Amino acid sequence: MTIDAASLRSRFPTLGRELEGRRLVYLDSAASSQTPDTVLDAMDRYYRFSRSNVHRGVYPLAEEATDLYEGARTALARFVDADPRGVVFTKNATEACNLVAYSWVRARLGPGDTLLTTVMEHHANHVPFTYAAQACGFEVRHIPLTEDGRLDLDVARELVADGTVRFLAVGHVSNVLGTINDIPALSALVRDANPEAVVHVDGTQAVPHLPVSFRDLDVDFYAVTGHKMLGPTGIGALIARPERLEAMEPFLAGGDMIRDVTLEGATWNDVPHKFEAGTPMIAEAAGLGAAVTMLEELGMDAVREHEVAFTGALIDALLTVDGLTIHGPTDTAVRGGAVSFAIDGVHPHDVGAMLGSKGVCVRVGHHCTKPLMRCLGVAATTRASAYVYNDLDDLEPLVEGLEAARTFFAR
Amino acid sequence: MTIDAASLRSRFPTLGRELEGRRLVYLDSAASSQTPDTVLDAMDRYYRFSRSNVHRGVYPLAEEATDLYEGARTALARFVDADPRGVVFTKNATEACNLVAYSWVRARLGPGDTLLTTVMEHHANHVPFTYAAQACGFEVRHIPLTEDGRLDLDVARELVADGTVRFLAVGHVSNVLGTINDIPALSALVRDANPEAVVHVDGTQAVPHLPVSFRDLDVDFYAVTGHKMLGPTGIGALIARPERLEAMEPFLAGGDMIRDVTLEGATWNDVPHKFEAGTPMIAEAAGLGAAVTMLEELGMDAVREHEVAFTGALIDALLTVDGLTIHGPTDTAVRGGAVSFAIDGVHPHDVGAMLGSKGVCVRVGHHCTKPLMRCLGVAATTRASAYVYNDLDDLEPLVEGLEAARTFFAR
Amino acid sequence: MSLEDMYQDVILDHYRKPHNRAPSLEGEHVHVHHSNPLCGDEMDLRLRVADDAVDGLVFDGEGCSISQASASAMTAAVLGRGLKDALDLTEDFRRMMHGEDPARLDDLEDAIAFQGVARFPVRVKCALLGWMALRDAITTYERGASAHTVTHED
Amino acid sequence: MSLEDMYQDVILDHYRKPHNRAPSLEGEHVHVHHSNPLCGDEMDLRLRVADDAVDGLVFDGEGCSISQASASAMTAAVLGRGLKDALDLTEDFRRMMHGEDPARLDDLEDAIAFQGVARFPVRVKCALLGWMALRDAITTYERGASAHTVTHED
Ligand SMILES: Cc1ncc(COP(=O)(O)O)c(C=O)c1O
Ligand SMILES: Cc1ncc(COP(=O)(O)O)c(C=O)c1O
Repeated sequence: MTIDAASLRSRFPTLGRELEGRRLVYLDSAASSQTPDTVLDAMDRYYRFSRSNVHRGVYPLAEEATDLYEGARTALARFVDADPRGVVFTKNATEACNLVAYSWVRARLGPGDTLLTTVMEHHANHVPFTYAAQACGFEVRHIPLTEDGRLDLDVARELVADGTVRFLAVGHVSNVLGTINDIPALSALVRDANPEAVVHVDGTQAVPHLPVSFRDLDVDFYAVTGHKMLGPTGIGALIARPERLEAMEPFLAGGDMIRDVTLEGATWNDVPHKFEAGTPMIAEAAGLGAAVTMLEELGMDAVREHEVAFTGALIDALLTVDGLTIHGPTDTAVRGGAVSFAIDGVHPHDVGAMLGSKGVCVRVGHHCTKPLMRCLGVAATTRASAYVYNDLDDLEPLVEGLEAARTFFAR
Repeated sequence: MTIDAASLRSRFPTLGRELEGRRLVYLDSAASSQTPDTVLDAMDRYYRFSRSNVHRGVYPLAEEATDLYEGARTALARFVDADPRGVVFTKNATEACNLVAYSWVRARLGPGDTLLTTVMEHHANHVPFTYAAQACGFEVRHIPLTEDGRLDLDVARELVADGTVRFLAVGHVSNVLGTINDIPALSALVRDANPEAVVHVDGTQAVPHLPVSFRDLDVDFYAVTGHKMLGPTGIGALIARPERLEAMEPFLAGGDMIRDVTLEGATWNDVPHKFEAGTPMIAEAAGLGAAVTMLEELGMDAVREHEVAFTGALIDALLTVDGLTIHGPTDTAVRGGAVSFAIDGVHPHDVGAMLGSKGVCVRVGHHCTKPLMRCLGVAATTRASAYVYNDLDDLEPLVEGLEAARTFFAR
Repeated sequence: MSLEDMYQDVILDHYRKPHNRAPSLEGEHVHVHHSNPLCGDEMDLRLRVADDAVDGLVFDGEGCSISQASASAMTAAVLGRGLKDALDLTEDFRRMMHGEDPARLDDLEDAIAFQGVARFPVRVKCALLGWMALRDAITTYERGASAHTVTHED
Repeated sequence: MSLEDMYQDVILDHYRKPHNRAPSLEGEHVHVHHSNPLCGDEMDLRLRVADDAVDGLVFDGEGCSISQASASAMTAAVLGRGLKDALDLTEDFRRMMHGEDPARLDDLEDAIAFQGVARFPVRVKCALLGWMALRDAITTYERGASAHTVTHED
């Protein structure tokens, strides 16, 4: 099955909107995707029909709410091919990375140990670990980039050679360069040097766009976020090997994550509940479940195929603009759909504002990747990023806007 | 203005539902309140019209989303009479308490210090602090109860006498006993013994039901949750004195909470953003803003007045049931709307199941207050808790169900 | 299905007049204590084994009607059975509580009345409490130990 | 209001042909460096004071059209003014960027053209960058220091 973006669009209400008298062209899905009607309906059904708290309620509403919430866990686990006992719901991917940084890394790494990461990480997968390093005294090393914006595995091999690397934190797909990192190669490289090393992957930009099997990736932790995969805001998840979760102390403490509480202390609930303190994101989980259903119906192979085709056309269209340079790989086989670029002599803020005034939504800035910006030698980039509802019709307004920016802001 | 619960009900979709062929009677608002149409509409408008990520977007959708999000912060700050710079959005009250436990308590309390709390705290306001105590070696002391379920201030005075109490964590209103704690008296008591002591209040059960002025309470931290105050799931907040936030290191790290990031470390954004890592709960904030608007329209004095009247009638109705004992104060002037009780010889599970089968939703269990259950000498209680949409019509089905449980399960 | 249907007469009978409810058991026996802090159920189960069979079995504790009645029906159904057979019956009951059809209808005796509880997920743990204590008591016996305590989440 | 309206000709003129843009300034002067890591703007401002007035003022740096044009218009508007007067004008501009009507229409000169930017909240910081650098340079001078660096969030 292939994706028919034009007919899909009718299911995404915001895309029906006009901006400045023009059809809205949304090319900022790497920041947040649009939300389809079925996801909104799933949340609405919860609020309008089963509104109550989950867990341990003995009346029907509470049982329905619990089923919705736990059903979403099962759905997400199936979608990423993981054990539901390893699926911890969080408010976003950032919280998932912090959970790992606090409950695994801070509890286990210290002076003499090394955490390996890369220069292309999103702040969510970077700052929690450098912050932990400052508190715990372990070293952080960064895999640099090759010329074409991929991770330099030769250098990576040198970085792990002394056997001190106990933890790898790496993104699956870069939100700026689009680069798809070779996770199996990276974890093999790290584990060859230290078989006990633990691998944490930021899958935020991968799960919405590629078929992902947590089991096949054979890593320990994997962070995802709902709002970039057709789901609602306010929900994400840490996918983990259940044994890892079992070996960890809790992060957030409170109701629901305990087995028993006395005045002095507490014993913890089973995984994954041990990591879910307080009233969870119930409506959001219901919405995320519906998002997963839609992606399964579309088929992740078809989603990826659509992305490859669109990204190829996008890159070709961008390169028709004078003075435009693309950051990151241009080979669609090794990249996702986020395409960052620069236009000679025009500041990204101006590019973005001009595009916005023509109904084209792209992101400008550092995209929460300041270290990467420094590597690229820029302060900011303009980024276009697509999803299942984008098609070739979106390219003309984009290129037209870029040409307008180039002319308008030329000095 | 007084509250007309019967006509309000039409604005809460789930309340229109039938259960087992009867009108649904919802008496579990202390667990989670119902959500009015205006809150659902506010979230829908965001998803259907302005769906995008907040902060730094230069296109109109992103500006609208940012306004919605920051507008909700202003609205909540106004509602609880606090400085918006002191309003940190979290996923629930539990996260707010953990933020304080990690970024304030763990960073400052150690051996020789004491944290004072009470035996009636919800796990959310207890476990984060005992967990911190185990890690940091400070002592935890508990204010006990008087006979009638209030905090024993005489004992509290003894507990602070040695001047080691540096932190007080106390709930504003008990979710089990209904007791309204005298926060000014408690903080005066603690600060008299140690003027530097910091006061953290769990306001989860207060803000939905009473007029609350953070400024007048004159405390340092105050935790609230959205889903108990007509708002959506997935959002809460820590209200704090901005100076306290400024003096604290961040808790969750990631995007948006930084000023600058290098390979080695990061500098932090201004408050409150320093404490909001990653994509926030955008739709949820919009919903919470609408919830606050509804409460302001009803008027918190009227909400409290309605609660006092209903709770009085509820207690009278309950006491008509043979063998029923109420836990906590029965004087409505010093209590909120959560009323817990026991029926001789009938297990709360059976009471709750019988009520559920008659369309009456109440909560049974330990209500995330195991230490309090031990003080009361019970394993669980049955709890009825009301809100603006309950009125005297709800009492007949409740009493009928309780009578049925008593007869059916009598041995 | 309504609540009254779930609480069939047989369940209520076991709840009101429990079989084999006692705080102690004569002779050498295994004692297990199971508790579920989340709903406050407490269960003491004492098992005496002779010739590899359930020779004596009593329960005691606090809990809702379902947990008490189920424990009562359980003791009645397994008393006198071989240990392996009792474990097998336990497994049959466990599956029934997860929605499968029981294979040993007759052997479950009154315990069959709890089939309807499977539709009330939060009550399934209640109905299972006595049976899980039995399973634990048998494995404790087989390990050669004489006492064991288990704390369940719900 | 459309984008093209925001970028009036006067803004574009200042952007394309900035006034007082230079990497250095003769004589003794105060140098402040302001940067906004969140959008990558960098601004060097050099201020020479004589007789308590702005005697020399140049800026240099990287940034979007709004930040560059606004700095240019700012220098033109305040050169020659007394320090107190310049600070007062800065405050007038700041208020204008927060939606208030400016009190000193004429004195703002071309800077008045940025009034429309107030409707684009994310760009307000850009328009303010040069003015905030000026304010900082003046207070740095008044403190008796000769250089200062400030990092803003956006
Ligand atoms: C008194 C009290 N504090 C804290 C909480 C925790 O709130 P949440 O579950 O929204 O984090 C609750 C409700 O569960 C409560 O009743
Ligand atoms: C690669 C990557 N990792 C992590 C995140 C953080 O996700 P969230 O903001 O939902 O926590 C993002 C998106 O902002 C991202 O693009």
